[in-house]
Amino acid sequence: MSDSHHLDLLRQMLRIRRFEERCAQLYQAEKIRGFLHLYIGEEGVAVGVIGSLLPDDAVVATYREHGHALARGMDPGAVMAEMYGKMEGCSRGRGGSMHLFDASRRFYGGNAIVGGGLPLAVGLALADRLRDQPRVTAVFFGEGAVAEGEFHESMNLAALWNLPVLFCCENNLYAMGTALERSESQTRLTLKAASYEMPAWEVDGMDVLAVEDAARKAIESVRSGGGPHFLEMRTFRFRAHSMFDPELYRSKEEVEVWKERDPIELFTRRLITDGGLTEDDLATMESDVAEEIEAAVAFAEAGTWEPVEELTRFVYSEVVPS
Amino acid sequence: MSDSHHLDLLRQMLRIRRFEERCAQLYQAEKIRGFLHLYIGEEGVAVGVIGSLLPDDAVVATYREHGHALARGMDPGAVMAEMYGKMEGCSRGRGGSMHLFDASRRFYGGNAIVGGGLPLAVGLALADRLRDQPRVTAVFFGEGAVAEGEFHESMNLAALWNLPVLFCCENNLYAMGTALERSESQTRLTLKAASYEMPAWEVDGMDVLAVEDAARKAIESVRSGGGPHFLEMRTFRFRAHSMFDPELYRSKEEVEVWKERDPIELFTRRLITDGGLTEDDLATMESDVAEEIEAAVAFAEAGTWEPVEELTRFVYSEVVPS
Amino acid sequence: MTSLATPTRTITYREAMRESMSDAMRNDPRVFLMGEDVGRYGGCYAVSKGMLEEFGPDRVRDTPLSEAAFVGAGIGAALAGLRPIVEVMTVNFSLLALDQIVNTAALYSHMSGGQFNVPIVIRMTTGAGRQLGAQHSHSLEVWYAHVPGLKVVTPATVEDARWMLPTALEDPDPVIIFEHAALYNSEGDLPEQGAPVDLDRAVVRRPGPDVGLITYGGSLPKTLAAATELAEEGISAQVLDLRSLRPLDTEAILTTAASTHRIVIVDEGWKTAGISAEIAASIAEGAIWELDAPIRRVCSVEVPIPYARHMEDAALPQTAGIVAAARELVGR
Amino acid sequence: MTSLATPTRTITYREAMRESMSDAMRNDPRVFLMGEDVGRYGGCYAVSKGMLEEFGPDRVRDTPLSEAAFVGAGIGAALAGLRPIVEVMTVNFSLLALDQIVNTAALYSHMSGGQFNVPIVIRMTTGAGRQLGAQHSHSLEVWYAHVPGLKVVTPATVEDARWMLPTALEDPDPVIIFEHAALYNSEGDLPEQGAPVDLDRAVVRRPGPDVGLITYGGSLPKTLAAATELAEEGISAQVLDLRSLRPLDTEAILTTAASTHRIVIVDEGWKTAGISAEIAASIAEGAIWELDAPIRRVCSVEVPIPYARHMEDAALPQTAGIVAAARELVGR
Ligand SMILES: Cc1ncc(C[n+]2csc(CCOP(=O)(O)OP(=O)(O)O)c2C)c(N)n1
Ligand SMILES: Cc1ncc(C[n+]2csc(CCOP(=O)(O)OP(=O)(O)O)c2C)c(N)n1
Ligand SMILES: [Mg+2]
Ligand SMILES: [Mg+2]
Repeated sequence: MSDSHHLDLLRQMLRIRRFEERCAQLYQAEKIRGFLHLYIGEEGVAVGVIGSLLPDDAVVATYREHGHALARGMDPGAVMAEMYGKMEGCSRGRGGSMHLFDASRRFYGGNAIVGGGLPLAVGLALADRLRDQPRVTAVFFGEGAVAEGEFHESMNLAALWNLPVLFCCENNLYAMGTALERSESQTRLTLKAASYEMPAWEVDGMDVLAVEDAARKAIESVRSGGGPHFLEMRTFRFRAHSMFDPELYRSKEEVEVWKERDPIELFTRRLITDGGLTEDDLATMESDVAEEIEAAVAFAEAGTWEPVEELTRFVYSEVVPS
Repeated sequence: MSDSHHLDLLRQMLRIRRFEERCAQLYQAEKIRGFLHLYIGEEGVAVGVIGSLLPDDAVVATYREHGHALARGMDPGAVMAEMYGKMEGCSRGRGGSMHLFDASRRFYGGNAIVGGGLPLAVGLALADRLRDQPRVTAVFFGEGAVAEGEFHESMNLAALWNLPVLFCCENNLYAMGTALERSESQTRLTLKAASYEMPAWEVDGMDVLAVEDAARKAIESVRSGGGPHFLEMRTFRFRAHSMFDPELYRSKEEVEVWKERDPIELFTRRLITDGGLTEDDLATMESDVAEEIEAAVAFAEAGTWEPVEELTRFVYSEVVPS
Repeated sequence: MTSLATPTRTITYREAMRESMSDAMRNDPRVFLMGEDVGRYGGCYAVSKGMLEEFGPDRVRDTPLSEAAFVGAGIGAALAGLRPIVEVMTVNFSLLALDQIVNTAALYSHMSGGQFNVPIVIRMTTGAGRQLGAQHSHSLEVWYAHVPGLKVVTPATVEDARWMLPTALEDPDPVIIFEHAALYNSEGDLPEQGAPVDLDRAVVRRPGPDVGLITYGGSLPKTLAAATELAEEGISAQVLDLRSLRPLDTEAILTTAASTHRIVIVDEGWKTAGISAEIAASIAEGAIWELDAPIRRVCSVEVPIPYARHMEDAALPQTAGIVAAARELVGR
Repeated sequence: MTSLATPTRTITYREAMRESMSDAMRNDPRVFLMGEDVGRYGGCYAVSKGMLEEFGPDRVRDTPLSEAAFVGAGIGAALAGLRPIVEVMTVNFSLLALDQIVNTAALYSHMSGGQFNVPIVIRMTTGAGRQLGAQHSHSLEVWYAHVPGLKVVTPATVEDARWMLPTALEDPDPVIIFEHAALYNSEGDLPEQGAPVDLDRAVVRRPGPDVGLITYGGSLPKTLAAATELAEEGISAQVLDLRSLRPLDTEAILTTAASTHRIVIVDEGWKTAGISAEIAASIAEGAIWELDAPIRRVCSVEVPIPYARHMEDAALPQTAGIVAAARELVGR
């Protein structure tokens, strides 16, 4: 793997991190409202997986999806404008943080129902299967979703029909305040996949290269007809569940221990040690990213409010596709 | 195990068989209406499991539950009257074949939603757990239910909370016309249980002694705090799914092969060979059973129709329990 | 010596539905059918019988018992450009798929600012009357009719059974088709040369100035029978078949109210907060001064539907009850 | 020198609800609370904060994300004689538990000929107004209000938040409590000596002869604000708080209609086939000749609720819209 590719991975993670740090500020400033779920600490997962997809593949994500949207190449300005509720937002301001969409990149959202995106992903893959298109659908979900019936039904359907789905479980150990061991009787999640005869690997989600490596192998297998695969990415969210969460359910120490495995810091140190990155490079990267984000904020600020008269548009489609 | 116990097992199976054969006739005669799902071929399962429960244990069954009701000691007259729609029926004629109930025997029905009884069973067991009552809840369901989300959520909850539930999967290989291999990507159903860290055994459902043996061990473990257990009973329904099913999806040969493993014939032959049963005993047993069933039919025939004025009773409870 | 009358043929509702699906699948490779036992079993109500043989297991796709997942998969396939017909065996089991239908199918277009649309058709059997007991006898059309983003139709004639589906498949948005189980065996004459019909207009099935009977779906035959009985007594009833519950054809409802001044609404759903309430409300909003009598609703009694025949009959709307309500309104 | 006025204290809706639950759990060992994040997290809306510490994890039971199973487990525990309070985080997720609520809880008593009863209380947050987007802003109370076997209440005041629950727990049948998210922070005065209140009667929150405003739950504050505005213009509006959606207090509705002759119904649910329709229908059936003007409904616009503040505001009923509708009816 080339150095430039490594730098790109780092840049992607950094963009997400800085973007979300800015989101948190903007939430305090009441520019962003509603629920805001930060991905900080988990960036390696979205970057490693989504970077390994082809442009024509599909992505289905959750309400914690800023990282996925950016990794998929969505314009940070359009994403930020969405969170501002502006018409220039990627969902016209109607979705907000939890409902980012981009049809042109086959980014199917942004789903605020835990587990709700999984059946959808199965259907996208079914369509590819029926049309013999060698495309992959990557669906992201938290470990909390594993307790939902929709997860199991979807796993079975995908495996039974040998559909090209990549199930990406982001195991950050908590579902809101519920720790995995209070949510699953068997916490080795790959065993769930095994019970559907689906190949499943445990991956260090704090190591972007490990994620990328696993994702590439899995995606290749999925694409070439190997059926669905399941990746359990072990990671951690450094911040609260949402902006309303007082984090009563875990200790500061637990968070601190995980922060020592910050995917961005780890990877930065590694690149510096390996000589692929200098402190100067990093500074440049940071300032590039900062610039991009400020541009996104400026874009959102300059955005306009959708006229109220348009409220009833798009409840039903305006154009009948042929 | 005593001879008399063996004879009793045989008698229980025979009662169910003859009862249902009579039901089929009464359906043709339009005395029974609605859906009628026969258990013929699967009697060893209900008899082996339910015979191993204590009176204070609970049973939750499906729409294919005549066998379970009879095995639980419900009066065949009340069951038959129910299918006639008479007020003397075990559910006052309101339930019909799919909704047999008996509070006095903790028989919680009769549920026509595939998988619908499973959460209920978890709740019954939770109540026992919270009150420290050493009771067991046995819940029956077909292998088709294993694809339902409610199955998985219930398995996880029971295992996570270590609840006294015995999960009894009646794997008769078909869910209506859908064969197991077209319903599950992984047909070894005990692996589902394993993915919840729940002990699970495969049992020959055509051998009532094997069922009984497994049930006793499992029930003992469940009752003594060993948490939920899962039994996969391999069996076969000899008749159509319901009275409307033309059985397009399987061959006569397949059914014939399974009929050679008829649990009643197998067990009869075994008892005769072992000397525990003579042809005469059998004839007496048959005529006792026939008499009991004719009495049940006569009871149903003599039953009365609930007055239409009572239609709105019991939508809400009539007595406020303290 | 050609006949001037349009040539017709007699066909059952079930056959009409099957022909409609098969035809759509022959004409459009994007169309496929998916649901529990639609294939090898031939469909729980034998609607899709024989279709597996013609179209193969990829396009007549048996699913496991997983209502949420296969309905959701239909939504995904529709998003990806296919035209799935998803059969949920009955409305009773659709409760397990409601999350997908409401939170995904109905919302995706609006929530994404119009980027996506979900051209799915979901068919389900509805209704009571066959002694199937409380869990198998729901009529929950009204729940779906409440939800923006969905369209809800209730074919009650063989013509609608035959010709609503192609329109539904052309529709870019989710369409729910409710088929009342009691209609499958009903027969009717179908013109040899049919064409797709609209999904949003009510139709007067029988004209008459004395009283308006507004209904849909499985209650249409009972309501027409009531009109026939009323005619024998000299009361000429108008029968309006709603056909679509979302959108509701409010204009047609108001026209019936304005032309008959007396309205009986017949609906197998429970009365409280049923679709009958919406019909009454539209009239109370839009044509209240036209009424010469209070609105009457003939609905199911508010009980879970019992098994015993006589009790079930008593729970459901029946012709006699419709006749009595109409008679009362016209003061006889 | 004792005061004759009943001593009161100021309390939030959230605190009232919490006090109510804690009190019930102290008084009755059969009562327990179960749901997602009710324990360690303290409740998604902080309603149960601190309760885990007092009652321990057995009685303040965190559940996995398994709405169908834990609601069904609550039903089972109720059948077995306990008194579970099951919290479904929001009505949006209750779609995943509907099968259990409708096909089990609501039917078991009738279907078993009265052998069983299900004394469960299910609480859920409902409503929009916090920019949570389409999937988190439903108001589906009407669906539940349609189902025989259920009771549905909508506490809108701190008193009802405090005192409806004990009555619900005494009730032998399933009771659904809808708590509008916008109410949790609202404050009110609670008499020091309170007592359980009924679950089935509407209450006139403000008397007035000129126009009747009928509402419930989260729309009550907006409606009272509208009445205040109207009073400034010399229009004296009566505000009826339904409190219970099943049973509906039809008598009170008809009394309001008969005493004001002009009715505006305010409901955050979508208009078509909403609970507003049932209220209008009852009036059209029972008090039509009392009306001096057509019934007006002020409901949510029939769109998925959008995120952007101005669009969400435009989608929901607002005080200005209520005032305008009332004004129009009285001809100003
Ligand atoms: C069906 C459903 N139930 C409950 C919620 C409320 N909720 C939102 S996020 C969340 C936790 C999900 O945890 P997990 O799946 O692990 O994802 P994470 O937030 O950790 O990324 C819960 C309970 C929801 N959105 N949907
Ligand atoms: C949720 C739900 N979906 C579909 C049905 C229709 N249905 C009734 S029985 C059945 C097959 C169930 O098969 P299985 O669980 O294996 O039990 P078996 O009938 O073989 O005993 C189906 C599909 C139903 N009753 N409930
Ligand atoms: Mg998590
Ligand atoms: Mg089976």
